Amino acid sequence: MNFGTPRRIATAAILGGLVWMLAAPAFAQTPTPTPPVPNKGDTAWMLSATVLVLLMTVPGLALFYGGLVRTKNMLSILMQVFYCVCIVSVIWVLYGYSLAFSEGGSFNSFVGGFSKAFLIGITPDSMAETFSDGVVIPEMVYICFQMTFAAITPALIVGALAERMKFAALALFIPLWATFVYFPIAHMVWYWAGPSATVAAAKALAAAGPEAKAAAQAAMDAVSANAGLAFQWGAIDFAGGTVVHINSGIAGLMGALLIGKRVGYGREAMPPHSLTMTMIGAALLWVGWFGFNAGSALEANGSAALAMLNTFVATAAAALAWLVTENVVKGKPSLLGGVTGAVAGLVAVTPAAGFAGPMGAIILGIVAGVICFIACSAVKNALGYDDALDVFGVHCVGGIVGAIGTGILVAPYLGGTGIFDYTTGKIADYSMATQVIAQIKAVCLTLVWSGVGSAILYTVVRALVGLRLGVDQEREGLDLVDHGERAYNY
Amino acid sequence: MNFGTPRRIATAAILGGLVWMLAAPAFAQTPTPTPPVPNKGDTAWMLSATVLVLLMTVPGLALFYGGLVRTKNMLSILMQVFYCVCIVSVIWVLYGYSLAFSEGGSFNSFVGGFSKAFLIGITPDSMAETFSDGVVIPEMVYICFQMTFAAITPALIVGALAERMKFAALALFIPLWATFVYFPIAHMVWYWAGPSATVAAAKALAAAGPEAKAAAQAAMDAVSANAGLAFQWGAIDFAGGTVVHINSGIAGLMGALLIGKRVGYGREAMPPHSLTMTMIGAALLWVGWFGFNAGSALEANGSAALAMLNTFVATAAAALAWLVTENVVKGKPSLLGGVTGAVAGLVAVTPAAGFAGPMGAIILGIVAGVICFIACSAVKNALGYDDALDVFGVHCVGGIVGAIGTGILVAPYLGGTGIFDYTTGKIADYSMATQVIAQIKAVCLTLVWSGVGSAILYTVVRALVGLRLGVDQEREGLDLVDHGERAYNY
Amino acid sequence: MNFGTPRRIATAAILGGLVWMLAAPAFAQTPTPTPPVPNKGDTAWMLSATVLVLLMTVPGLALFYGGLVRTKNMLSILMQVFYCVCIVSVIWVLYGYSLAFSEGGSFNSFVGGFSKAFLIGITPDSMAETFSDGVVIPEMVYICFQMTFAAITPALIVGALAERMKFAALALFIPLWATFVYFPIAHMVWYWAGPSATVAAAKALAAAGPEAKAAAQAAMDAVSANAGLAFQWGAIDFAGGTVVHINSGIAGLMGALLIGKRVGYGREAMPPHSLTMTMIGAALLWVGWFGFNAGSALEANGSAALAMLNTFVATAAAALAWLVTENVVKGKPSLLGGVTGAVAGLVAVTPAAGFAGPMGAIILGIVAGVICFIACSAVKNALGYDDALDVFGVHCVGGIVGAIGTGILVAPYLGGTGIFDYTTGKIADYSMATQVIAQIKAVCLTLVWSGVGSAILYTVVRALVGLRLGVDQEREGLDLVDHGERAYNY
Amino acid sequence: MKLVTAIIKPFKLEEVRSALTDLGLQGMTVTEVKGYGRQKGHTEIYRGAEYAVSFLPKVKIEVVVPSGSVDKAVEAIVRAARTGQIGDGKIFVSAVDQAVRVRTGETDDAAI
Amino acid sequence: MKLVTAIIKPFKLEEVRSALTDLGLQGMTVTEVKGYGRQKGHTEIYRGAEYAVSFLPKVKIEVVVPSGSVDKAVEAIVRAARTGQIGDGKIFVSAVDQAVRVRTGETDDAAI
Amino acid sequence: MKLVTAIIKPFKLEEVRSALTDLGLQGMTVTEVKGYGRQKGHTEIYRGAEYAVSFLPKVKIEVVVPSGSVDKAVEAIVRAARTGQIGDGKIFVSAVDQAVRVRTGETDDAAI
Ligand SMILES: Nc1ncnc2c1ncn2[C@@H]1O[C@H](COP(=O)(O)OP(=O)(O)O)[C@@H](O)[C@H]1O
Ligand SMILES: Nc1ncnc2c1ncn2[C@@H]1O[C@H](COP(=O)(O)OP(=O)(O)O)[C@@H](O)[C@H]1O
Ligand SMILES: Nc1ncnc2c1ncn2[C@@H]1O[C@H](COP(=O)(O)OP(=O)(O)O)[C@@H](O)[C@H]1O
Repeated sequence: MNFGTPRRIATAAILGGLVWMLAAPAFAQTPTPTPPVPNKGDTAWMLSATVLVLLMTVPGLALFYGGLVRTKNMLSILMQVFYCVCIVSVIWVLYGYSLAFSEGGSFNSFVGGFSKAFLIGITPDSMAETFSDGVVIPEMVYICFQMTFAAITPALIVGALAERMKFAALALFIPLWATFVYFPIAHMVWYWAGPSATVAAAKALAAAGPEAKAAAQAAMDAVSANAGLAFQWGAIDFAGGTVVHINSGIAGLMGALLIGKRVGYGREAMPPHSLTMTMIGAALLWVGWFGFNAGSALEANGSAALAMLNTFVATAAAALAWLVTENVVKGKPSLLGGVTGAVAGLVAVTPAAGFAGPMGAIILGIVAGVICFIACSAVKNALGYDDALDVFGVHCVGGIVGAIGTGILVAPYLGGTGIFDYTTGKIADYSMATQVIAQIKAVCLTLVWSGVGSAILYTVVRALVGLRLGVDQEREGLDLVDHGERAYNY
Repeated sequence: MNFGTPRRIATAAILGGLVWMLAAPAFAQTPTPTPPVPNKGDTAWMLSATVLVLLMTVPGLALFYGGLVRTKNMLSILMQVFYCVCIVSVIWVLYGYSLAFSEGGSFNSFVGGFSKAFLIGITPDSMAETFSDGVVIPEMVYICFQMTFAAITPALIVGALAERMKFAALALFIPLWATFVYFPIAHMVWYWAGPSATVAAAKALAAAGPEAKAAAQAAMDAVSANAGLAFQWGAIDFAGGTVVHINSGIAGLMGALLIGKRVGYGREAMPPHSLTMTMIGAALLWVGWFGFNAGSALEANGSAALAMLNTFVATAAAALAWLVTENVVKGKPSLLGGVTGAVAGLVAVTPAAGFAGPMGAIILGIVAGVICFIACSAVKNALGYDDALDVFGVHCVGGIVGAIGTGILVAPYLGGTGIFDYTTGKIADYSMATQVIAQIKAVCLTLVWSGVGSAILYTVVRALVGLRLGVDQEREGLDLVDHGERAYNY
Repeated sequence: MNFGTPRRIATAAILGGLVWMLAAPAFAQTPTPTPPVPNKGDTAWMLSATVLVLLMTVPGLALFYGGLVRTKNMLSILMQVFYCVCIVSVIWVLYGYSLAFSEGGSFNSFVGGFSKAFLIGITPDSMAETFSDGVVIPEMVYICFQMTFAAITPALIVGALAERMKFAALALFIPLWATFVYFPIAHMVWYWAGPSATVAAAKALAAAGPEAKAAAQAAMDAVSANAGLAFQWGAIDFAGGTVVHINSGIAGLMGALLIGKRVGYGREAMPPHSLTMTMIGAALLWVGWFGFNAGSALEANGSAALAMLNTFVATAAAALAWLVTENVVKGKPSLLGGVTGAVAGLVAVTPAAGFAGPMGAIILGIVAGVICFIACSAVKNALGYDDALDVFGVHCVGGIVGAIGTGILVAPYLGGTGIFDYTTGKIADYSMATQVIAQIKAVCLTLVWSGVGSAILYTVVRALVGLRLGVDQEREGLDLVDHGERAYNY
Repeated sequence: MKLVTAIIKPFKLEEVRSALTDLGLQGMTVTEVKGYGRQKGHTEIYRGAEYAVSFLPKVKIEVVVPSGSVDKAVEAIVRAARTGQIGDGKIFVSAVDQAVRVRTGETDDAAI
Repeated sequence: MKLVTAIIKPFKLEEVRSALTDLGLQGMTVTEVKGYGRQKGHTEIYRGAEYAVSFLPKVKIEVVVPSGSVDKAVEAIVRAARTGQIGDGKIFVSAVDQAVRVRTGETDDAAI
Repeated sequence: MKLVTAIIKPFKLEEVRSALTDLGLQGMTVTEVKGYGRQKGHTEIYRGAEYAVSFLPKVKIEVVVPSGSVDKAVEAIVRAARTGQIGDGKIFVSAVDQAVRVRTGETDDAAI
């Protein structure tokens, strides 16, 4: 579950230590805790889940996008998505993981620090906490799992700039965006002190005698404050509705607006060159998304099972909803519509996967299917921007539907799981108003940070290397001009 | 192992309760049993296995079929398979799971009830039994795993009706077929009271003093009787030879006969538009089938390992057998032949996966490869029906070979595992005659129920919306007429 | 981890027995050891890993290669790769596993024996050791996992002979090559007595009183000597740099030289018919390679996590390195370059996956990317052989870079894990010179055995059925001539 | 010699081919083309975008015949290709000055 | 009647088509072709191998018109297809002896 | 001017192209076509179904040349395209009334 993430061992050590010291008198008999051992079942699942998320990106996303462009730009899409995975994987281990998931000192509300740069001090025996007190997985698995999230998010943006952004520009933009937009957002939404520190502090507080109360309270507050901004607001995001989808979706829209329309847009027909590839991609996205959502439970447990179930039914419901709407509005249900609806459902259920009940997930899927359909047809045509592959209409809009819907569907009386309170050790009381507001705040934070940040970065890149090729070159196609290859020689 | 399925908790509770009550005197000292905790290794494997079965269907089956049709109908196939997954997933959680895997009261031999409709009462903490007494997995994982079986089975039928059944007809037929054919068959073959109730009842019976004997016997009988018809007959089907393959195969044949031949069939050449896609699909079927077969062990244990091993070698042997036969008969071994043989082997080993030994699996594969080759060439051409993608020749025929072969190869003296008897706690004595007859009965039950049921449903659908498009529309292709898209725009 | 492999139970039994007998006096009190129970988490991961390696081969490798040939030869590639998987899987269970992983008596340094032919005596309850003393997995899972390695290795050779070797020749060559080249090499590099026998013998030796010293030492030596040649030399190969990549790469080069150039090579343009397929294949190779490398840990532990992390970053770094080099040399970064670099990185990190640290893996990837680029362009063009799909340039060269690099990067002071010494129970002292020499010896052993062996087998096959078709037939394409099919009918 | 060019509906190719071979015309060259004419096209919809496609798949058959056989060739094609619906296609006849068989160098009527 | 054959840049097809229909020419046949000429091609690189590709994608439009309308047809095509850069293409005019509409059997001007 | 149309075996395209450019003919248009003729086709088998394929892949080269260069053009093509086996193909020559270069509007010989 990613409404928090394994804490930095160090941090916890300090806080934990403090806590124990204070708590000592309260429970003299307690044996000193032995370091937790990972359950190989959890490790096994997380290894598989990580592989599934890579499958989502390459070949999944690459094909989903690639099939939608014209033949002459096919390779440019495959290349751009593939490049995102490569460059982000490398910077992730160099400093990305550290910026996202280490404590950031005075900037801790916004971004992490460099204490884990180059994965210093992390060995195969290092452990990362899950969301259960005392349950851990090898930190390297967690690093890999989160790496795949960092890789797919910028790759999603590619769709909005498709068929016109030159490779040199993208090659520069992606690492900048990951550094200044993705890592901070991930930190703001997912970074926290972790269960054991929280539980320990709470226990200590409860046990503290009058003289220790104040100190224990201080420790408790220190632990609670050791989290990203959105996390502190109480916003929940199981697998990345804000961090991944709203984040990339708004960045894509900004790009589409700043880079301008494709040559011939609106005048020439630009049908997808291979809906077969798009369908393969969509199917692999669905398949891989189970690693994305169910893997976000970080354990092979009931929460993962719920996330998997929701990821099945919300997606199916969204696809059906799109098909029905399309059939009513356009007269025919299309495969492209069906798979686009499925992706919209996947996006919407991402933040809700481990929080909503299956019936709630079905509702969420239906709503997302219909709203995204409108966003990709009526709205887009009305506003006239050229978001080539509907990154905004599907990921940003779908992500917002999901983020807010999660705040509603988590309600226990709506079949949701409610939110676990580590300080009390049970499901917290739920107030829809409070939760929905927290969700909206997180959405706005992401929209603003990513929207503004991306706009700045596009401008910088344009200044440095320019964003587009010449008109004739764009006509000839990015495959030949940027890469000197052709996708097909039948 | 699916020759039975996790029992409905409720049922077991009742029976179990009864049993304990009766048994009480017999073993006063026994501590009250604590609810079993799932092993995360089992959960991890079942999560992965579930994902693999979805991979089999989309994109696997969709591509295997899609590559075999003409370009103008490619999207219609992809759409129909994709639609099957979506619609069945939704009705599965609404009432399908309940109809298949809950107790059906007076209809219990044929179909389940509605006690689990909308997954009422199922939480992330609900557990489902495996085939080992006291071993459980989260019920939601089991629901997802079985959901994928329910989704792929109707999708298999699509191949028989390819290139001519209109989407509206299919959209109506599939949910009807799942409801009236699949759910009941699944219940008849796989539903049972589960290991713990069985073992407990047996223990009680053994322990019961003279005065309690009769009551204990009654309880034992109640438990044994709490199963689907074919299960009561003693038929075994590890992963769905009858439920999935014979079931869909005969439904496909019925459809091919009732809907008639494709326009131009026999006169115009109808070569596969992309054997590359067919090969990708076949490979993904093989890959995903490990989730299907090895996952059917419901645990990460030796039985799953055996199922995986058999699924490797039977498939390889069947592919080689087809290639050799084809080479002898037609003079050339073809890729399409090889992958079709592989699928035939996969189908045949499905019911045998956890029962036969590896050498037995090789024999089974060879037999299936040869017989299905004959069914798809000589037999089909002789009878002249237009089973477009050989659903009958591969799945029904292969399924029958497998179902009967399982009854033979399970024999311990043939390297098989034999059949575990929960009442005695050891491998039961094996009689080939008895077992093969039980298998044949299950095959016939499936052929009749599905054959007749499907015929009725096709007729109903024809009456309501018709089954086909006009000749000119069929010539233009289902992609444009039904969906308003084209698969390729090179 | 495959720098050794689960020992043959029998062998260990004998040695173990001997050891206990001798050791008896030393620790009279020791309770008799209970047979180890597999951890379901390990089993779950190994089941998934096995499936991933099949995914690498079909469709992965088949598409990676297939996309690179001309349309008229597409199916021949798909068929040849598919055939490799089928034929090798079958002979693997018949005698391959036994030749690779059983004790070979007097030939034990070079090849195993037939004691496990037909998998005699192996049941779902048979266990195979991992690399941790006392940790086991079901032997059938181990058989499946290693089967996938045996299947993909010969399939790699196909690329060097692409577009000209006739199917009949390949159909004969592959089983011969697996038998006389692969099985022995696998035995020489990976076969050993296993941890428990080693540890027991060491303990016994330590505990032995003066009178028992000599006998205990003899037992210890017997255990150490019970291993393949390269293993005895101390060469390490985590997942198959020598066994899989150098082995197939040199066999490919030999084939390319002996079979000659394609008709029209150098005169006619032979562009890849579908880089889209090549990209899909490369992506699936990457995805599946996690099963290959992380699965080679044989457990769901920190070593698997490290292998996964390295397999991510080395690959990404190699792809980037190739793109940069290509951009400098040719003026444009190409998708084909990027994915080829990724494969080169995967090859190079294979032997190092569980030994190098992540930063070391990045360096290794960069080096492999640059060197393989040179091998596939400058070197190849200079020498003028027609290694159609660069099997030598990528797999053999990349494998050598990896094998030697592993000897360096395993150094603890370079962030490597060092090498565990089972006799002392801790990381052994490391000498770079010693280790690198051991690595080079293993490389040479593989180059010679495979190079010479393959050359002989090609000659035999040519004598028996010939290697090529006629010029006109080759022009028409292998798909039509060998298989009577065409890949596409758009 | 004359070049007879026929633009017909794709699924009629086989029938036209056999009609021509029945006349003893042993050779022809076929090209996949797209046709625009009275026959109305269709609309394709991809998410928000709709395209009216006015070009329809057709097959072009080119057969060079001795001047004498033009009429029966045209007749045969018309008979075989006709469905009576819009879009059946056209036949055009034009002059060919010279023909050569590459293999033998034979020319004109001997070449076809 | 005359056959006007135009070889143009692919992205100009739509403009040329409408220019022709504006003249009341209701039919044409289009073929995807590869062109070789003054316009230089490009180089493709696949690992070690480099290929100079001299054939460029072009579209061939064939329209049969009454002799009277040849000039305005040619003119219309030139106007619509011109970009002023090398590779704009060619137009060739040749004679057609006879035309037949398959569906009706109508001939010559009535057929087109 | 004349239009020289050659239907040849695909792998001969490159040789024919250079033979023509050696004559100073700087332009040509190429189309992938399917040919039917004396050269026998092959049989394809897909599971139960067998198809006799009589159409073989060929390449059509169209080059418009000044009337004077027809003969050497034909000769050059024959020399380059001949393998001596059935299926080498045909060359047809027909008249072209008019040629226009779209870019410049130049006409006739100046246009080609
Ligand atoms: N003037 C023309 N020149 C060249 N081809 C034409 C012409 N008119 C029609 N065609 C071809 O003939 C095909 C059929 O013509 P169309 O007008 O659609 O129906 P019909 O042949 O019944 O009149 C068109 O698709 C086009 O390929
Ligand atoms: N002599 C010719 N015969 C047939 N087609 C030609 C001839 N010359 C040129 N073409 C076609 O015209 C296209 C454009 O010609 P090109 O010389 O490249 O530019 P331009 O038309 O501006 O002179 C070529 O790609 C080719 O398809
Ligand atoms: N009468 C014809 N009209 C148009 N094209 C023809 C004609 N005869 C042959 N062709 C073309 O020439 C090709 C070669 O002819 P074929 O008879 O096979 O061999 P050859 O050229 O050696 O006689 C055929 O595939 C076809 O494309």
